[in-house]
Amino acid sequence: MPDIHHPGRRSVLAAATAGAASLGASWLLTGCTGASAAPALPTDAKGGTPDRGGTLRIARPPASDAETLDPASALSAYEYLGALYNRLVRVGANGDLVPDLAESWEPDAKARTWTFRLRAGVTFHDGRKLTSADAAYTLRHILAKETASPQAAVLAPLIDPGKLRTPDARTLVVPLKTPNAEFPSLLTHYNCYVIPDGSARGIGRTGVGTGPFKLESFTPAGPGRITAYEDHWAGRPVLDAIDFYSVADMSARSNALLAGQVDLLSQTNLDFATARVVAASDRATIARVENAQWYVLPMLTTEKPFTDVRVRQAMKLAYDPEHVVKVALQGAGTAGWDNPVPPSDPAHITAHPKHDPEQARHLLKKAGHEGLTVDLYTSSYDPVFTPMALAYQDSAKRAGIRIRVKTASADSYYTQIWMKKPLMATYWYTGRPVDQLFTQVFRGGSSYNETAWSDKNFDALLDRARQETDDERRRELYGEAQTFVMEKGGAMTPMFADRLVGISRKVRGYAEHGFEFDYLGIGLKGA
Amino acid sequence: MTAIVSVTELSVAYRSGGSGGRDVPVVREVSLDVLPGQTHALVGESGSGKSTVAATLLGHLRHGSRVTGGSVRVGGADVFALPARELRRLRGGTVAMVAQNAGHALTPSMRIGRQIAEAGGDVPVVDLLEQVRLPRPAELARRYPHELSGGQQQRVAIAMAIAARPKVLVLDEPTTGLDVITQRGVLDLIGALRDELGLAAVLVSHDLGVVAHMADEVTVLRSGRVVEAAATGRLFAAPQDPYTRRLLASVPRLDDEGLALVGAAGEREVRPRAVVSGDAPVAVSARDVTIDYGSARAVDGVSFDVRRGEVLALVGESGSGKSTLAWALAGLRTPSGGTMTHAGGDRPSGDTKSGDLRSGDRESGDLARPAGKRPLSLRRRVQLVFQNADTSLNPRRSVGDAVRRPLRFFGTVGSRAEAVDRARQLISDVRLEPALAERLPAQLSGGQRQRIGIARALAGEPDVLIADEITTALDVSVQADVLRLLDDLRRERELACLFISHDLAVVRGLADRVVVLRHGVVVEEGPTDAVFSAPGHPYTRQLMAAVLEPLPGVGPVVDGGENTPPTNRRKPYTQGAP
Amino acid sequence: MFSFIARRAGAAIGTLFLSSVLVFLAVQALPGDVATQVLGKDATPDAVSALREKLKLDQPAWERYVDWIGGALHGDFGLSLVSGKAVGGEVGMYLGNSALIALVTVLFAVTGSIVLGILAGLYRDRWPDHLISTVSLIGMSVPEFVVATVLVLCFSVALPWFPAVVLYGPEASVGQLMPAVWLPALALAVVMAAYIVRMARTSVIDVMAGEFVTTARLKGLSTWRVVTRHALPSALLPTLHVIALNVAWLAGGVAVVENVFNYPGIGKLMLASVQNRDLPVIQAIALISAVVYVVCNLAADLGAMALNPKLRTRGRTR
Amino acid sequence: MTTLDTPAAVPAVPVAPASAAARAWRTVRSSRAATIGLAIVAVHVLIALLAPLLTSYDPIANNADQALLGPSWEHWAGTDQYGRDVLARVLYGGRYAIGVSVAATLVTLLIGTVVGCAAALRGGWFDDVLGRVLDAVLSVPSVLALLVIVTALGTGPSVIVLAIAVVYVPQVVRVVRGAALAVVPADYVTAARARGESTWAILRREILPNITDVVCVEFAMRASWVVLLISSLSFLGFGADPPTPDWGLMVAENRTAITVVPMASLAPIIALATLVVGLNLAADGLSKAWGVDRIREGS
Repeated sequence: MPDIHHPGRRSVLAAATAGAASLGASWLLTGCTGASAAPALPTDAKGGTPDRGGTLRIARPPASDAETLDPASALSAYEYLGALYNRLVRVGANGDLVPDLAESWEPDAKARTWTFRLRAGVTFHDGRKLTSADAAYTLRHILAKETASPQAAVLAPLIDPGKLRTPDARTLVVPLKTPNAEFPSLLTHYNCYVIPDGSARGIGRTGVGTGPFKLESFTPAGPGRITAYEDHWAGRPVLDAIDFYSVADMSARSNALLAGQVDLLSQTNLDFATARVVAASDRATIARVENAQWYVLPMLTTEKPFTDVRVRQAMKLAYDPEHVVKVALQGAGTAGWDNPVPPSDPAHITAHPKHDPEQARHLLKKAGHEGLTVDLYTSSYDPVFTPMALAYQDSAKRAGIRIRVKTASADSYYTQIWMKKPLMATYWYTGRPVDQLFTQVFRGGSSYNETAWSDKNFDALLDRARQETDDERRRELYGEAQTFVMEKGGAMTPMFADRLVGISRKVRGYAEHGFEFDYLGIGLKGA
Repeated sequence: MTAIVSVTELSVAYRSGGSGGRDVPVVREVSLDVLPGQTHALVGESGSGKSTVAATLLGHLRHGSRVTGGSVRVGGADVFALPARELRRLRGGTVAMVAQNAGHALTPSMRIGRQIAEAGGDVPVVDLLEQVRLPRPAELARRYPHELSGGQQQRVAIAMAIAARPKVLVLDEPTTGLDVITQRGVLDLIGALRDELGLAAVLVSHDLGVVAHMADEVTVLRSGRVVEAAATGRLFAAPQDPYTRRLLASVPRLDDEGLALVGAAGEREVRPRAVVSGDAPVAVSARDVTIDYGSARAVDGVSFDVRRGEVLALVGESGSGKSTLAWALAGLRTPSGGTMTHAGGDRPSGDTKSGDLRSGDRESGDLARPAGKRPLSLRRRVQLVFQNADTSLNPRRSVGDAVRRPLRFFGTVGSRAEAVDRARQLISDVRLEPALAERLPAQLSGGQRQRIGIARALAGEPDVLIADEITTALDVSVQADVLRLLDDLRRERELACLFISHDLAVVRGLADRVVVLRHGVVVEEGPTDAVFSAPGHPYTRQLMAAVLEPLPGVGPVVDGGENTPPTNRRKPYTQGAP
Repeated sequence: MFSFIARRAGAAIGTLFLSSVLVFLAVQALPGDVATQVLGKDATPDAVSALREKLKLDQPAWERYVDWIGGALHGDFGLSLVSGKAVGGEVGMYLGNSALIALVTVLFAVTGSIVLGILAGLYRDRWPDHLISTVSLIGMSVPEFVVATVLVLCFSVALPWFPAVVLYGPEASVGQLMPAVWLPALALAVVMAAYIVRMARTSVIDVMAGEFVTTARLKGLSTWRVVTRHALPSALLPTLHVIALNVAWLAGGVAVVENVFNYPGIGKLMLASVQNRDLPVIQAIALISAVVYVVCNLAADLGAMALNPKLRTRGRTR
Repeated sequence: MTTLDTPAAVPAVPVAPASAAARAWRTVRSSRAATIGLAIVAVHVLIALLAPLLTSYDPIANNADQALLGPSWEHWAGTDQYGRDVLARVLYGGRYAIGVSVAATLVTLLIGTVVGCAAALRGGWFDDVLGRVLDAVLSVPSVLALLVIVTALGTGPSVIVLAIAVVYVPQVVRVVRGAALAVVPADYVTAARARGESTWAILRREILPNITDVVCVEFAMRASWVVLLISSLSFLGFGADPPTPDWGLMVAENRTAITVVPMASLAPIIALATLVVGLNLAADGLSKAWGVDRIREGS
């Protein structure tokens, strides 16, 4: 029965974005009495090398009981995946693609066939050697129907699993159905971790990969433990082990950090108030990952009144993203202006419609929805949801739109509210490649299309863009796609927020960007 | 001989209403001495402070009360100056108490034997139980209080009190609430023990009959003050204070030929009973009435008639079924057999002579039906006055309202204004100030409340009045007034009155005829004088023998108690109770 | 005596039966078709009808009730709509953890509050009474989540004596949970004790004013003996039922506190299953709570019987 | 018969017609606890009603520049993370707490009193069946019942009122039934029955006036529970929706920041606790005073 239940989702790791994480050791607290409350940002990373060994304790929100370690279908166990497995390529700190298990990769002239050269001397946790057969198997596993991988929707139009070739143990040749110049970036997705050949049946529990840690125990939605893999190809990680704990309630999680019960809160973007509490404590502090969170207010385009594009436009024109950034984030982020592509992405375009409540009012009148009243669902799942909703409510008032903020439960937010209620608050991790982003979230029929928006012209535009081998031209097409989404789409993107991560003051070598987490270097001082 | 108990100028005050309240004196400068072996009675009506005085002998005060003056010395020790440990030794060891209601005074969760053993002393529990004449003492000791009858409970309380062989016994209304026959038994026991053990006793009672039979000395209290103190014989023979005289005169006697009317100075005049003419119509007729409570039969085949202007007394001990019968007549119980009929109708009274009711107006006069199913006119004509005036009036409504309601309900008056006038009239008919109409029941005294209860019953203009133990809860002087009122009313209004009582002396003065009930069965019936002069049934005789009258001649001869050894002064009364 | 127990047990079973019917009906009455709810709004009609069949939604309500209650009697509460696991086992696991808290809470609250209540009753209108009454009044007036939050701040964050949250799942061992039990139990005990203290105080005052206590005093017994032998059994009688109600209240009252402490107990499961509309789990929790309630009351009745010989010896002849 | 309090004589001064209101006032005056309790509640009600006059801040307007301030002259209790004035939110917060609580308690008591009295008066099978059903309702944890109802019908004041009525009516019925049962055997009720008065008349004229004290005390006590319950619901996210100023919600919003801006959490807690203390004191004082009152008036 697990498959009838949609587990909590989280977004995708990506390229092209995000400054390196920095430690908030000098997070300055200002304005306890002063007028300006905008916080000073953490200026520099806490230096120093960690001691070797030790056990890091990470608190994470629990996902459903259906949680699995099979990367192809995993929807929540990101921390485990990153530590247990490797992909062929990953995203570097500056947003470029960098080698992971693949030493190098190259397309043919038309970007129709991609050849990957694998690293030598890599072993799985069970001692087997990594070969190109494992890489090919991984792709076939993703594409297999019974796996039900979310990434299949992205890759299936490109790859014919029968045509994958492994000329030798270290070479994987992927012929594409249609040319795609961005293909390797699609393999940075967290569903694309490499698993051993033939392991599909047990991988969800065994977690055998090539990563720096190997699995000791794992409970869906419960605690788990991973230990250092001595024979990791890039060397042994600094830590001896990592303990994972599941804590549903956000404030319980931060209490655990404050009480010294855990060292790091994963998948937890602290709200401004909590961040100040954490930063002020002598046990913990804040690390900040710039623009790492992409916040969305998706309007279900299949539900009234959002079936009418004029209403959608009015909703967007009605509010001021700058106001939302200020109220919800205390300025710790960037206004999104309803463009889902983050400012740090090379494809990002800066043009956007201006905030215009009068026009919004006008549009609503034309659509017959003057004085529109809608419920906006939020939850304590993420602490920024409610502030964002309240800021939106506040701002949209001027266009005569009445927003009723409804709180839904955190545990079932992504089963009961997401893609079910006409208007709600949600977020993704930024850093997915632009093609991945549009294909997965905005293309008609995609399983993650949270606005249920389907526009043939838009889909055709996407097809043209990904086949374009000219980088400049391709970027222009993606720019057009952005304008398209801003004007017609159902998603409001009020802002990109810095991720405020609560970590113990003992943690050293913490580095995170987008979805990439440095498991090799992280460690503890004086643990 | 020095007094074993010596109370000197004792004053006690009660602080009302928490910390901010004022002191209300409840005992004022009371003095009394009790000599060893002597029985000293404290007499008074409710609120006289007699129980408070008695409790001080054990160094006990109610929560919120304190001694404001004087002293209490028992066995030479100043009770209120004793340290806690000494006080504990005094209690039980020197002075012990038998409380009013043994049912409440025994700890419900503890076996009898342990409670007695706990009281100290060296006498084995079984011996003590034997001493208070309880059968099968060994088995009884293992029982819990609720498994005993009221009389047995009181005997256990006495056994507990004498366990440590105290010198003084404080008896606080030791027989109130017991049936006459049981009361007589308990009193005899106390008397016997007192003599056996040479105890001094302080007896608190409102019942002058009990006092006359038990006490050597009497102190009469009123509102916390001593009114009069004298040796028993002298007090009963020649009371000095008018209050004492009135009190004594108010007590009904078995040999009164009619109702005694008491004057302000305590003079006593017996009013001859009203004569009920032989052709007075029968108002109510009961034939073979049977009433069941579940499987238990409360009333079994009782028949009687009550004529207009006549008082029929139903007499019996608790459980005899007399109140059940009253409630059935009022329509609050449905009889399981027999007929009860009201002569009813608006026909001239002459029509329903000689009890020939069954052929007549049965439909409209059927009293076997519950109140809700009786026609309004019938409900109106049969009215009940309740035993306890405290609970028979709604405490949240003015007494005027209580009288007005039936006036309006039965339609005896038309307008609201008329109801107000009529209610005031009724209130003055029961010899009360009409101005009292605006008061709440709690602002009236017990006697006043009972009069209001009667006024309420009269509001329906009934021809049958059922008076269910209406004077039981009243002080004796108030009782006399209420009885007189009832007698007046039946004369004035030709009421057929069913008077229910356990007190034979009360019945004697008021009732024209008497029905004696026992276990739901009529054991004797007849004109009052006949029954009292020659009781035909042994049970009736037993009842009459158990009555204690406040007659100096019947009481013990008192000679100051100085030179007569207490032990052989009196012969124990014959055992009345089984 | 046995007839008394039998009557009480019979009434308890009757209550349970009614509760189960009520619970079943209430859950049935939840708006929205369960199948659609479970499958989401985009489910195909085929899938919906298949699930309806699987959940036996096509059968009449009484048949489903009989099925459910029949299973429940054997400990089979069906499968969770969320995890797909057997509800019985899952609820049992959470229930066990809550029982741990409940045990500690009851131990603290009951013993502590009875002692305090008696003290307050004995020292009526003097300073120990004022102190205890005031503190219990405040205990009653502050919601559990405030108490819990303050406890976390004091004893986890400021003074790291106890864990602020439970890091383990429902399958955690007693040893893992034990350090985390104290704060939640304390928070619950504060609230619970407040009520029991007040009840105990009132009934001690009532009983101490009773004639049989006066009689016992006037027998010359020591205060200790008067209180323990004579007053207590009667004073505990009304308190007993308040305790029973409070223990039963724990079954639901833990929800807030468990949430604050992330304690994997029945309250947390309750919250989650309500939010997930996991109907079989809700039904099971409600039924089990009803059992707890009934058992607590039955225990109180038995306790009352032990304290009150009237109940024990009813029917014996005089 | 021998208690000292029974007046030996009727008060000599003529007693003014004792209207219910006068009596109630006398009762309140006689108990310090009740006076203090009712005064606290009255102050809360006044503050809630006059909130707009007491503060010039809008309790739901965000002001990012003023977020998380400590107490200052402009913001006596500081601000929360949205820059909203905490004091204003606390002042307005009483509206929701008191409004919903009073409505819920009134509905609960109304139903409970009628049903309880009916059960006591009718007795028999009606009473038996009702007792069983109520016991069954009581056996389901109130929090669970509340959550299910609120989840099913959605949040909102009217749903919460309904949910609380469902949860608390059985308990009120028990209390009222108990109180009424003590009145039903009284002779004045018997007298009314003997007159053949209708059930409704007996209920209204004879029983209700005699259980008003119980009902009032029950109201105060029940209201205190309801206030707590509603705040717990808000705390769990099932009660008031943001940005409604509500104390439970405020605590939930601000408790993580309690070390940085303690007033944002403490102020609503204090408001909540004082209201509940006030209600409890009133309940205590009234019940005591009414008990004492009866003795003093001499019945």
